[in-house]
Amino acid sequence: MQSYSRNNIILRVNDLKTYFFTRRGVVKAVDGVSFELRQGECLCLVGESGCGKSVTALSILRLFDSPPGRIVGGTVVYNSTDLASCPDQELRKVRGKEIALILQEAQSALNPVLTIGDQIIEQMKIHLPLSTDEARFKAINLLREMGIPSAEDVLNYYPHQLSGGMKQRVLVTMSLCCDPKILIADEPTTAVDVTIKAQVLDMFHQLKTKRQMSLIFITHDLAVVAEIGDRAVVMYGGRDVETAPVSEIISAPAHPYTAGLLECLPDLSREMSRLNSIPGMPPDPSKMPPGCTFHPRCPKMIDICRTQEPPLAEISKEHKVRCHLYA
Amino acid sequence: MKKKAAIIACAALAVICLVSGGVYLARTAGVKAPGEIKVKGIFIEGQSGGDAETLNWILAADATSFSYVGHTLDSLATYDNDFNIQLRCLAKDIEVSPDGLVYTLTIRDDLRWSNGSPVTAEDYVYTLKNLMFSDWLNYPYKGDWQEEVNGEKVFVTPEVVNETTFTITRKTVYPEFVYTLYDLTPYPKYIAQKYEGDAEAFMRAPEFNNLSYTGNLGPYRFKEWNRNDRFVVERNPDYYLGKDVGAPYFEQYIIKLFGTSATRQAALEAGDITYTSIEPEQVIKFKGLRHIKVYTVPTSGYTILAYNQRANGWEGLKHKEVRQALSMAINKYGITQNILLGFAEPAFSFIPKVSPWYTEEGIVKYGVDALYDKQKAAEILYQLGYGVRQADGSIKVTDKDGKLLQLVLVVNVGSKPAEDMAFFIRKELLSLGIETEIKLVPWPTLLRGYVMNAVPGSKQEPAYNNGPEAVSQERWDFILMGFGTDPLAPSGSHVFFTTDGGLNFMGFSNPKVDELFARAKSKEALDKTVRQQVYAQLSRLLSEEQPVNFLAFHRANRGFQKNVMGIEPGVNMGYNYHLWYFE
Amino acid sequence: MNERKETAGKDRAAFHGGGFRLASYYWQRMARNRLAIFGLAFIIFLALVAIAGPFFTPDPTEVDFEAKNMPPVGFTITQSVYDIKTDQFITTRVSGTWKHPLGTDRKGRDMLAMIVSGARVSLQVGLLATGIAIIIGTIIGVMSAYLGGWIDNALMRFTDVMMTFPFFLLLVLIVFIFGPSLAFIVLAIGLTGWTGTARLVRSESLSLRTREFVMAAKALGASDGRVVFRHLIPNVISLIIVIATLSIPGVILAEAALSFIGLGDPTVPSWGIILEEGQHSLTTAWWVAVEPGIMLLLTVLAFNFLGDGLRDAFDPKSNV
Amino acid sequence: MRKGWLRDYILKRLLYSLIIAWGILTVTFILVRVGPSSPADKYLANIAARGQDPSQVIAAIEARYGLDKPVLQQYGEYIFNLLRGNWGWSLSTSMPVIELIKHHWIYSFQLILLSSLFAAIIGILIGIYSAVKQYTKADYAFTFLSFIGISIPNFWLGVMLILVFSVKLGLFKTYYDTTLPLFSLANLKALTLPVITLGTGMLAAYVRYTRSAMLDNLRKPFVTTARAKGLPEHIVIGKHVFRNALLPLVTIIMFDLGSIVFGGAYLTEIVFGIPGLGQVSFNAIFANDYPVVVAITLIGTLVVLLVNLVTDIAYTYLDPRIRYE
Repeated sequence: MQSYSRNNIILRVNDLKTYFFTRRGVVKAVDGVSFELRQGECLCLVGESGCGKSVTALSILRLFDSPPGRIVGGTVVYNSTDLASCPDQELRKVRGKEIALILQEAQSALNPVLTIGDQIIEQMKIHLPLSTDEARFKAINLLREMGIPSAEDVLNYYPHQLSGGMKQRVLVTMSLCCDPKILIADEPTTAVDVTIKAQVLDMFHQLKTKRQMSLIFITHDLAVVAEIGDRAVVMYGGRDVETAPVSEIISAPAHPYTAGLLECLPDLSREMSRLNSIPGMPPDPSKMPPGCTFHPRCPKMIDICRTQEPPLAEISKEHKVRCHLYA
Repeated sequence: MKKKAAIIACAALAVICLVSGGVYLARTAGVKAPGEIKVKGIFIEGQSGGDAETLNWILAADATSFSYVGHTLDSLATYDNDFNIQLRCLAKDIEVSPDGLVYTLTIRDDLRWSNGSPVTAEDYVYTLKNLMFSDWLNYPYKGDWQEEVNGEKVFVTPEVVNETTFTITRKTVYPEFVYTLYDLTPYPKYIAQKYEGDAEAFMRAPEFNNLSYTGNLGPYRFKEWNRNDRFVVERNPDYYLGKDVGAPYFEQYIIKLFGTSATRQAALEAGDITYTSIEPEQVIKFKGLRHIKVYTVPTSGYTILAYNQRANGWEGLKHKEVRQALSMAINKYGITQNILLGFAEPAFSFIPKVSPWYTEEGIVKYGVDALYDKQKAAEILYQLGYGVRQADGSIKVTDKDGKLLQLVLVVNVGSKPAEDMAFFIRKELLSLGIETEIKLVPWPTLLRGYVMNAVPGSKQEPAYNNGPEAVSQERWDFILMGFGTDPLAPSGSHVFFTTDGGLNFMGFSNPKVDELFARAKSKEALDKTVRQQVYAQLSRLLSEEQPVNFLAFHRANRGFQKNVMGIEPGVNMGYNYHLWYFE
Repeated sequence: MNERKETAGKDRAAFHGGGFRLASYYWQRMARNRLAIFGLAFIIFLALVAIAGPFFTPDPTEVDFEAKNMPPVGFTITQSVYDIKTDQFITTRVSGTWKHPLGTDRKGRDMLAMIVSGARVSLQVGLLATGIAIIIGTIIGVMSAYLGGWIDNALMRFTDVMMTFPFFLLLVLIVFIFGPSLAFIVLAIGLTGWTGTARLVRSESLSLRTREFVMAAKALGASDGRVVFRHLIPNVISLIIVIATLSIPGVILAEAALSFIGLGDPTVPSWGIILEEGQHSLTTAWWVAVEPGIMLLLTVLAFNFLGDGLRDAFDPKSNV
Repeated sequence: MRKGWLRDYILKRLLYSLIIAWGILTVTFILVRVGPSSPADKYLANIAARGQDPSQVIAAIEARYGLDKPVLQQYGEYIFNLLRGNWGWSLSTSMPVIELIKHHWIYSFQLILLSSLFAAIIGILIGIYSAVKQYTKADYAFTFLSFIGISIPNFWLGVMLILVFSVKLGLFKTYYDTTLPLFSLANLKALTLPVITLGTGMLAAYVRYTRSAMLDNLRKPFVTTARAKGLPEHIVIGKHVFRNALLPLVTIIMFDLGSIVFGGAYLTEIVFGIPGLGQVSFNAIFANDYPVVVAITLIGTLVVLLVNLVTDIAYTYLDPRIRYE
């Protein structure tokens, strides 16, 4: 495991708050999330669905639907620019060029009525000083690199002519074609079956090692985290509840929620009669419980949890947790 | 269909007369002498009654078709606003033999077809004999040229005398046949011969459909006919009547068609067209416009309320007294003032005021002044047994058995004034206690269902008068419709009022009326004073008999742009239209 | 339009049983759409006026030529009658009175009474013709989907032919040939306007036919009739309600258009007929054309609002 | 992508269209010829005026037009002539039907084309704007206006426009002037009011369709992907979203065309006095001119069928997922 210094932090998210103002009320999808991404590392955002990890990813590039969504607080600093507040034009220069995003639904993340080639090349022509032919050449090379056979033909294909795994690769190709520094991948392993899942993870692993890219990997699956992640941010109810190197998360989870998540993992070494799960339901983001948002489900709940938000506690320099138990 | 006017008789005739030219030199003060008038401008007439059907006029059914053709082809003669005969293709007036059977017609010798050949008597005789009287062409109005001899219908006999003279010989006397003759127009024999016997080819003949044969016979020549849009004729410099004075003075004459009367009148107001007719409601507005001149002129059209005297009408209508009482209950001034806004006069008999044959003396004026009296009407009906006296002393008109009287009034849909009149009449009758159901029906339905009749159970083809026993398919008591009397030849109205008249659909029968109409068509009527007396008697008799309730004679309003000069307002104001010009 | 509805239908919950709860659920969804509520309110108001109005207004066929072309309250116009003898106009100034709050037409009929009875006619035309079209369309659609095979094929080909037929031309042709009576106009519109419904109902039923509860009912030995009436039809009803609501304005406008070209039933004062009359006297008595025109506009608008709101309420995809 | 199957499909569809057209031809023929009215009706009044026997004259007239033969024989002859390219003779306008159509189609065509362009361009732009600015004041305003647009009877609108712009303000002629050269500014100006009259309803409908089709696609993941790539907003909306919204839009626009050609266009032609095919065909109905009625219905049907076919083919290019069997 590498060691990190403060200097190679390339993205810093600080107290980010993204609210959705709907007719039914304010949905606090992301309500104060802070983390930093370091050069060349793979940072995992973990949590159940609805915990705000996808919105966090989208918030980095301000890609959530607006209206009703709005960033109401916090900063996203990249290259000394605050992406949360910079003008759209500047943000567009970052999108795809510096920071790339791969969406969750590979099936529908590609435009069904445009060819693969068109969708890859249009991006390069905006960000890079390339002619169409050069862009095309680069796209073919990239596709090959991603292990797509007969890449020239694929450029003329439409998304519906590709298999699920192929689409995933095309999406990755698309995100890489402008050589971004950061790649954000939202649940890239969710929709694919087990054999392909391994391939996909391998692909991301190679990106990290070969291209020295910084990855933000969003998943609900701690097993995936264990396999690919360097550090992890565990999210619950729109907040980061625990941040730590992956090894520590797995071996010594501090937050009761993280511990609960870990217990849900099927342990193949043991013969299990049933899968564990955390009792209760994730909270409705428009009606967050007061105090610690996890308290209604927390097995170690104490009185203060009902009323006061837990502060960020530092267990070690690399391990932070938001829980009254450590305050 | 919807705009088809309800005026039956003479519709075709009247329009032809309106547009034919005339030898008339403007004498009104301020009007320029012919030599000073410059040819300029385009005259646009707005119409909204639908397009013509064909320029091949012998096949036409509608008045519009005849009016289109009339711009390029003069008839033998027309008449002015005072019904003086104005010669057109005739060199001199028609001569009638003392026995009233032989008509001698002499046409001008300077009439030319388009190929330069002269129009001859032979062309006229050919048109009559080989086209209008023929079996193959089925000229629909051949009946105008037939007379009844020994119970059979035979054609009159045309004969060529020389290049410019021909005669027409009848076997029976009909003093007013001469007016049928005045309307005659010829087909060129040299072209028509090619198509003789082949109705299909004749129908499609390009020469006839493009009016390319008309030579110098009309003030204008055919230029273009864009269906449902415009009919364009251009100045004919060779026009036999205009050559000497440089007439006509318009470069083109255009008939522009509009979808609605509203847009048509709007076009006049905006100055987009030169002339159109104005509806009563709009007159005051147009009279107030600086650039428009509106002429209010009499017409020979009138509206009647026919009383069904056949077996399927209310039995009471067979009695003269009942008809008189009903006519007495309907206020004619209410119709002329409230509905037609003053652009009409009450009618009392069948000859219009504009006709030279009109006599006011002795006419019974039902529906106005003393003879508009609902109480008296109710009294008369009560006396006849049609009514009951109510508790308050008033009379409620009922059927003989005291039951509520429910009558049916039929009117054709599309004519707003006629519709209004129907409602007005219903209201008048309601105050007597009579309920009236108004049936608004399309024109063909009115004719087929209500007007045409046949003897029940017989194999008769429905006709307009199939004898006294015949009845129409549908029950009716009143029909409101437009009628017309030819102001020059009122004897034509015998079809309505004589017992076996072809259009006596209401089943009216009066031996005295039959006799008077027979006299009007007899040899003695060749003497105009005799005819005048006969018509005076007829007018009186019909005004008293009330075979129908004559309601109102209409006035028309014709709006022109003010810079049109040379117009002589009157019943037939278009007769000299080839002398009109732009200031 | 078909395409979108077809997919929309697939997610729709089956709702036989618990109908009331569902109805109130849909009502809540729709109630959020203010325009739809306005539409519904206006239609209810109109229906009340059509039903009860005639008891409070004078007889709309009552003519009074003494009081013709009276302007609405608050307006004053000049009327004129021509005097033949003097060639002058006798003009009078006429102001609107509360006896005829909306004025009178050229026959002196009370415009308010005419508008009220016109509401009745137009609503009747709209509802009846749409009803006929919907019933035919539903029967053909459900039969086609349920029976399948050559019957489906034949019915759909027939629908194609009818659909391709220029609707308004066919309407004019039929009404011209058979005469302009209101009953016939209603029938003609109904008999020609069912094709869209048939198509939509068919595709909706097709997707329902393979759904679990229908399969289950069939497996339990339910008769064809039972399956159709207990399971298929209740489940396409929301679709039918939407189609019906959105077709009514078209029908009302079709009747008005027929009247405009002179093919309306002249004995029944529908708004179309009044409007047609009024457009002849636009410059002298504008209110005769303007009033039914506005009513026509508002009614069509209300139905469109309501139909749109209903569609959104029934459509689970829409995020009201 | 090769589309060999497309040729077979087109052939099949053409054949199918012909069958539908034949069906409609037959229905129209039966309707026109079996109805109680006759081309001889127009003579009734004038015959009456002359007090003549109507049945004789009517028989003679019907014989002239060949209407006295059995209907089946008339039908057979009509079809036979049609197959030889002979569309018959118009009884009410006295010219060959084919000539009549040749003269008048352009008036309808230019009106419909310009109205469609006007409505499509403006309607789609407003629709896109409204969808992108969903739930803003502008969106509400456009939505409300578009509701009014689809609810306003177009014949009524036409009369009002004439009253205001032609009569009161004098900006336009009160009628359409057919003498203007086809490709001229004057002609374009003359068509302004008719195009607005016919186009308003279409425009409003297109606003609604476009807005809803755009909204259907605006929240799709591929749009986020496009934005994530750093594409400028006009490319995201104009290319990625609109291309997808175009599919339902094209269906609806083409589907509406039939009713516009024979409904709204006719009423507009009446109001503005444009002598297009709509007027011709409806006048023919009123005049019992059956060769024209049947011919124009047939041509209208063929146009609609052809448009449908073109739409289907265009689809295969707009949406690569579609493949017809």
